[in-house]
Amino acid sequence: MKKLLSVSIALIMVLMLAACSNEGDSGTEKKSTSSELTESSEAPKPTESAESTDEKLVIGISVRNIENPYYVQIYDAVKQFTEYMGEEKFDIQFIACDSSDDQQVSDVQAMIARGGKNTVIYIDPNNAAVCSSVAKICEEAGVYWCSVWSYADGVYPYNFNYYAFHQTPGQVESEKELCLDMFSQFEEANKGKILAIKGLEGNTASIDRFAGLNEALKEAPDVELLDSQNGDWNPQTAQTLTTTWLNKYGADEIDAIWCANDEMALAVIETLKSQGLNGKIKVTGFDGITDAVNAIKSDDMFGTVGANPWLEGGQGVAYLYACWKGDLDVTSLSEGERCFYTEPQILTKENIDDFIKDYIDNSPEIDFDNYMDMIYAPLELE
Amino acid sequence: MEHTTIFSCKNITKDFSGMRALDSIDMDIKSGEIVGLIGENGAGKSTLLKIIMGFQPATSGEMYMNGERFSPAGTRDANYKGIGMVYQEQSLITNLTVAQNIYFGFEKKFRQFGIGVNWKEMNEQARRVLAEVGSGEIAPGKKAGELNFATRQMVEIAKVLNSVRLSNADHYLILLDEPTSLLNDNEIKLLFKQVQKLKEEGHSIVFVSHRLDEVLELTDRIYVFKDGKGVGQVETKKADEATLYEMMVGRSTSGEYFKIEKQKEPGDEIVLEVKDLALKGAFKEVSFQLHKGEAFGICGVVGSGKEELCSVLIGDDKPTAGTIWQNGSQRKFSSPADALKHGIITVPKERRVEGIVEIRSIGDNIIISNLDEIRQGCYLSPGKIKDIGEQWIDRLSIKCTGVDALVQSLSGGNAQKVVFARALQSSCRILILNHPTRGVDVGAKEEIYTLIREITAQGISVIVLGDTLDECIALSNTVMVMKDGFVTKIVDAPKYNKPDQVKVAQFMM
Amino acid sequence: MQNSSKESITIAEEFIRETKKQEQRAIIMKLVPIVLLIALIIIFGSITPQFLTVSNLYSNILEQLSILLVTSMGTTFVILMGGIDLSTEGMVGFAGCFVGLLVQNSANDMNLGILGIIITILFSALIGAGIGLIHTKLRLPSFIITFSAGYIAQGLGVLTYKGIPAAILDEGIRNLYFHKIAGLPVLTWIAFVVFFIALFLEKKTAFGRYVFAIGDNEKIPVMSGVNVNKVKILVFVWTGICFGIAGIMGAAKLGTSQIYIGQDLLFPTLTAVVVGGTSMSGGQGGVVNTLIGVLIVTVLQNGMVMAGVPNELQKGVQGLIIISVIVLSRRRSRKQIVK
Amino acid sequence: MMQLKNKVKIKVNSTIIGTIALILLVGIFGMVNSSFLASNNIGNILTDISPLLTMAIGVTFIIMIGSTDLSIGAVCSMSSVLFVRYAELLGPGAYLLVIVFGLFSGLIVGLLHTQFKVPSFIASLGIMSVWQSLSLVFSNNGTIQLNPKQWYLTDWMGSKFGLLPIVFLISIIVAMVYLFLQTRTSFGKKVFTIGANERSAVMSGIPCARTKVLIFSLAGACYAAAGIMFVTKLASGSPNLGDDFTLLAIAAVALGGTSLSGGRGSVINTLIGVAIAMVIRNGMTVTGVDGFWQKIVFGSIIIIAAYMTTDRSNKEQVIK
Repeated sequence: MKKLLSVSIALIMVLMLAACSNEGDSGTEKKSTSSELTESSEAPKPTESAESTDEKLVIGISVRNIENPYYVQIYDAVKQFTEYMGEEKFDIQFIACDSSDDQQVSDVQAMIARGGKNTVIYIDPNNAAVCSSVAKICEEAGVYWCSVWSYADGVYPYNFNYYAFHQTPGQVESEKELCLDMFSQFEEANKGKILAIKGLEGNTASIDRFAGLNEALKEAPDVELLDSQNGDWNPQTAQTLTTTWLNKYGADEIDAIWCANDEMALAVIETLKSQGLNGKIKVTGFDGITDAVNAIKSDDMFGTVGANPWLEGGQGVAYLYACWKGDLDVTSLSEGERCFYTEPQILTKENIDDFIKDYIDNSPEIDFDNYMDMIYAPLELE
Repeated sequence: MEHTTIFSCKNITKDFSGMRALDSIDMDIKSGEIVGLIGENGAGKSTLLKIIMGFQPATSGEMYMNGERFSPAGTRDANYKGIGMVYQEQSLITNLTVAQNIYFGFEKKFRQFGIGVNWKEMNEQARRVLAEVGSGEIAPGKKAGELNFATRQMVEIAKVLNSVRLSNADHYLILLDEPTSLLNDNEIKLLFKQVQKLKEEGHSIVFVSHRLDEVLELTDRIYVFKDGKGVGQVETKKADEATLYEMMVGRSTSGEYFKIEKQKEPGDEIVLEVKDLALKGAFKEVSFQLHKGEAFGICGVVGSGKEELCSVLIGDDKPTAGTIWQNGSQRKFSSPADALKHGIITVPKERRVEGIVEIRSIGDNIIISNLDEIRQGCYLSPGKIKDIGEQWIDRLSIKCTGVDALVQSLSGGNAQKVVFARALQSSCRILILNHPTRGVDVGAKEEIYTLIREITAQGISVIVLGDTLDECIALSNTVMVMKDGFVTKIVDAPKYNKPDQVKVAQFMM
Repeated sequence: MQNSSKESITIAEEFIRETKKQEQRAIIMKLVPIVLLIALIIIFGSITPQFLTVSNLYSNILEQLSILLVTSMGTTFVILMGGIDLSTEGMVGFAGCFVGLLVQNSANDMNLGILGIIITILFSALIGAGIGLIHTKLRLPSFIITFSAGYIAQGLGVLTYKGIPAAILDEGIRNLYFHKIAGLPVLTWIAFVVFFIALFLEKKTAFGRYVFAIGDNEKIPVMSGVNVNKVKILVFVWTGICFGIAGIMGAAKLGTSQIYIGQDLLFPTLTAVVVGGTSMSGGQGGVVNTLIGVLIVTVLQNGMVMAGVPNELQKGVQGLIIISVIVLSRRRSRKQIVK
Repeated sequence: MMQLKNKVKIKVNSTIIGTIALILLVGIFGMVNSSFLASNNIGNILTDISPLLTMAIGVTFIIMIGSTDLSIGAVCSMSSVLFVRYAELLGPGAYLLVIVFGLFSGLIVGLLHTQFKVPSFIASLGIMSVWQSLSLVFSNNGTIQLNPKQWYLTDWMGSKFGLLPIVFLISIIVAMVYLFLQTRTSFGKKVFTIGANERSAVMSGIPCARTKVLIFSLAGACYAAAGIMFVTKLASGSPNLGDDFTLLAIAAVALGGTSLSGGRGSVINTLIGVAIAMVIRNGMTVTGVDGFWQKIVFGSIIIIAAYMTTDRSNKEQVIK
């Protein structure tokens, strides 16, 4: 009996909370949600701009894992933007979903709950599919958002009012370019044997990047992919795989080891170092984190695809800000302006010094006013 | 030799959250004497022992060991003062060797390069210690789990002796709590020899047992407890079972102790027939018939195979040969649950381990064997459970605060009644009583005997494995004697012509 | 009487024979893990000859198992005690991050060298002690406390570098991985040192016996006046030390200090301990069993890659093998209670 | 006798304390950021709670009999994949398929556990990895999206009934059914008896093996249901979306005060445990706890909450 009683307590409590938090809730759910929102945080309709109120704009950044330098650089870029605009107006929330779709969607909901309409969301989907749920949520809440790297099939920005834009440096394309570049530099050009360490099984980023490699392989028929395994984004696993492979195939059989991201690539290099093979076997990664850049400089690593976090983060958020502020009406934009490539940066020995000069030694100047510059080429969504 | 008082306690009182468990107990123990400590369950015997061993402090009163004030902080402390205890439930760690058990907690003695332990040395020492208690044949390197109960008991004693030896007191005090409950007669004899030996060495022993005959045989002096009070002490020479019983229970023992006059003649209908039943390594060629309303006693020493026979009859073990028949049809029980379907259930031997469910309420404990009958559809009404529970509580006069009381709060006797209540509630036709009165105080025993008579009167057949021989004979209409896995004799035990214990016993030994 | 006594011998004989049989069966079952290990080696060897090369069996596999071996050595004791430790990934990851900041590195100008290593181990031990204290004093189940501790340690680890992992420049540490003795990196030898320490603790010390006693039946050591709580805390301290060492080894291997060092270590560790024959309910097994368990797990992972088992199937195969080991290596008496 | 009175008192407390802890948390978060209490955020929390709650409820009985189950997450992922993959083919039949799969998975674990005496920990660990592999096979190594044509299958669950999301109502119904089983059926009695003293349960003629298998199967069905709930939320099925929830679910049960050694506990406690865990998670984000600190805060609060809720009344009881 007591138990039954206390469960009802628990339930009543929850209901109570729900009730007290929105008096005069009426009409169908969708409408009421948004209307309450405007109540609970007095933000006027986006069109008549936000300066009139002292309400802060919540900039929500949802990424895969916080441990990754690439994301930290995005965070910095967004910080720069807020400094540029005047910090007190903003409230940055930077959250990792630890490779869990569910967590990521929950985070987005929570962030919207926090800022109401005064929220913009910058999301690097853990899996492409996440975008479809986020699109739904943001459309209902009337919150502008953008996706980076991957998008969900059938869910395209120009079909929505609040899905501001999708930007990507083009994982497949740039990965392909990098690989071809590498193949051409084998002792015997475009002929050799390589191994591939993928990311987490079933993860979109991993799949796309691997796809890039395969594209390249199609064009270089003499390059043989001996084996490909999952590194689960885990450097340790990458090392284990490497030692195993070195035994299975023998060092001189292997021309290159392809990795789905830089952490794993760097780990592989460490293993190669321990066997004095660094530089002899070419290694590629993805993301262009600082350590990778240094590794390229010191010839331990062949190359990586440097996304441009400053552009993506800084100008991306500027873009969203404009949408929220009402300066920009996305619906009036062309498809090419809402789904586009950002400039890919394929980093190899050749261009590494310039990159270091521009991005490592002195952090780049981001032009927040002409955010549309970030558009490198329109992206055709099939 | 002159007998100095080595231990004494002055008006020890112990309260448990308002309830008085011990009421100003006085006790003096001289060196080189064996003191018996008897009383019904809940009379306060174990509480006193616990206080002496320092498990719990007394609420008031003092204790003195070898003349000086004694208030132990814990077992170890008591040991250092020269007091050791052999516990009722065995306290050996089964996956450690004998030696490691004996020196458990005293490994420091065998320190080797800093933190290591020299097991060889320890084994040597252990062998010596075991030899002293006349069990030199026990291999110190053997895992305690591989020993039988009797041997373990000896190791226990060796362990205790060893730990008290640390105190440099010239005389020790050893507390034996129900040491014989798991031993057969030979083993008991052996144990008693050891105790006598200790006595001759001038050490003192406190001997706690439910078996008055043992107490009378072994002790010099007997303290009798009742409801937490000392109701007096008697020189063993001057005492006999009757007087002791009277002191304990407060009423005089009667010839009808076993309620023999209530014994009914069994019907002719055969409810269970066993033909050439065998379990490899346990018993062979066992055949008998059980009639309606019959009380069928099985006697035999530990290892005679009677225990195993029971576990086969209730489906807990599968027979390796032979057949079981019930009203003309053969049965192969796959599990106790299956046996219960055919109306066979047991009151198991190890009450706490396989009988009661301590952390559940009395009500739940009583109904669990009978769920399918009392539920309506899939609904099980708490009210119904309550009713059934209360019925049994006052039918068996179980002392408790209510049906919702947890069984762990009951005394041994009352807990046992709960187990009986469960068995009877299951509306069984055959009830297998495995030591139904083990660890049950005299008062409760009598009630259980009465109960058994009533059960048989209702036409339920009962198989009894008695805690003692006389109990078994007295309760049964028929007695089957087993020895080394074979049935050596089946004798009738009619109401007024019970077979002589000695005669029965000779078929056991 | 005559005949019965004659037959009684046969019963007695029967009994002895039965017990003998059971003992033999028990011995055989004890051997199952090692038999399986050998079987695996043969199978993989027949599939891919490279598997049987010395360089693979010796330098490769022994190197690959080193970190797992160390973590398992820690967890074994907790499980022997009947508890469980879920903090593995967090603790190892934390230690890896922590040591990176103490030795010469790219993030700050600390350069304590060997001292940094010692501090890290001590600190891990300290966390272990903390876990033990909470477990014993607040009487929280080891499951929940280590579960949370894992989270906290992980958080602390990430906090040490806020996303930009420090590169470890300290030669000393790096050489644990680069410098080889008899064809094996130093850290593998360290792993074996840890193993022998664990073996010593288990077999040769009172501490080891107490752990077994607690696992068997905690009430008895309490009754015999042993300070059970102290033992429990010490066990978690030992576990902390092991995780600390594992973390340092991971850092040495990666050359950067990041939380990944602990990733995907929990279940392999538990699997290794259990497959080796240490029972989750405590009191049975030991570090030698765990060593075999670790070997099985490592050989499986290595072998399946060697044999080119499809990626997605590898886990499944592993799972089935685990189950079958346990099925084969368990005595199944009717009355036995299994949780 | 007294001691027993205390116990009854404590039992009530552990539940009520849990509720208080929950209210406290909600209060704190509410104070830090009022929008935490905004009805749509409450909606979020309730939606987030639902899958975890369903899983935790399922595993509660398993923990009550002193066993454990590590296959939670894997079954959940596998179900999501199965559902999405066969939604087109079977339509509503997909629900049936997934639930049957859940029952089946539980059945295997149960049989391994009871018939071959494999400890539940290992049996479920093995089965876990099997499902992990198969879900990868069925999803062709990737997340598979629910074709918008099939959204109708799950949309009704996503919608709200008054303030309460339908998914939440479903999980609450599951909880209520379990509560009924626990308190008002012979099945519940058997569960508790087995958990409290399995040997006694055997001797008093309870069919332990059958009961256990049933418990595991039901639990499996619960995990599968949770899998569908994820599909509702993510409109996709993924071979590793459940992984993080295995330990979280068990922890939530323990957090509620159900003893991991079996015999003690309640579905109610699980309800509270889950609520606490999820409120912390959501609250931290809504109140803007820095991402770098969230894990630390989460872990610490769990310990505190666990300390508050665990029933420590019985000093004799051995804590492992």
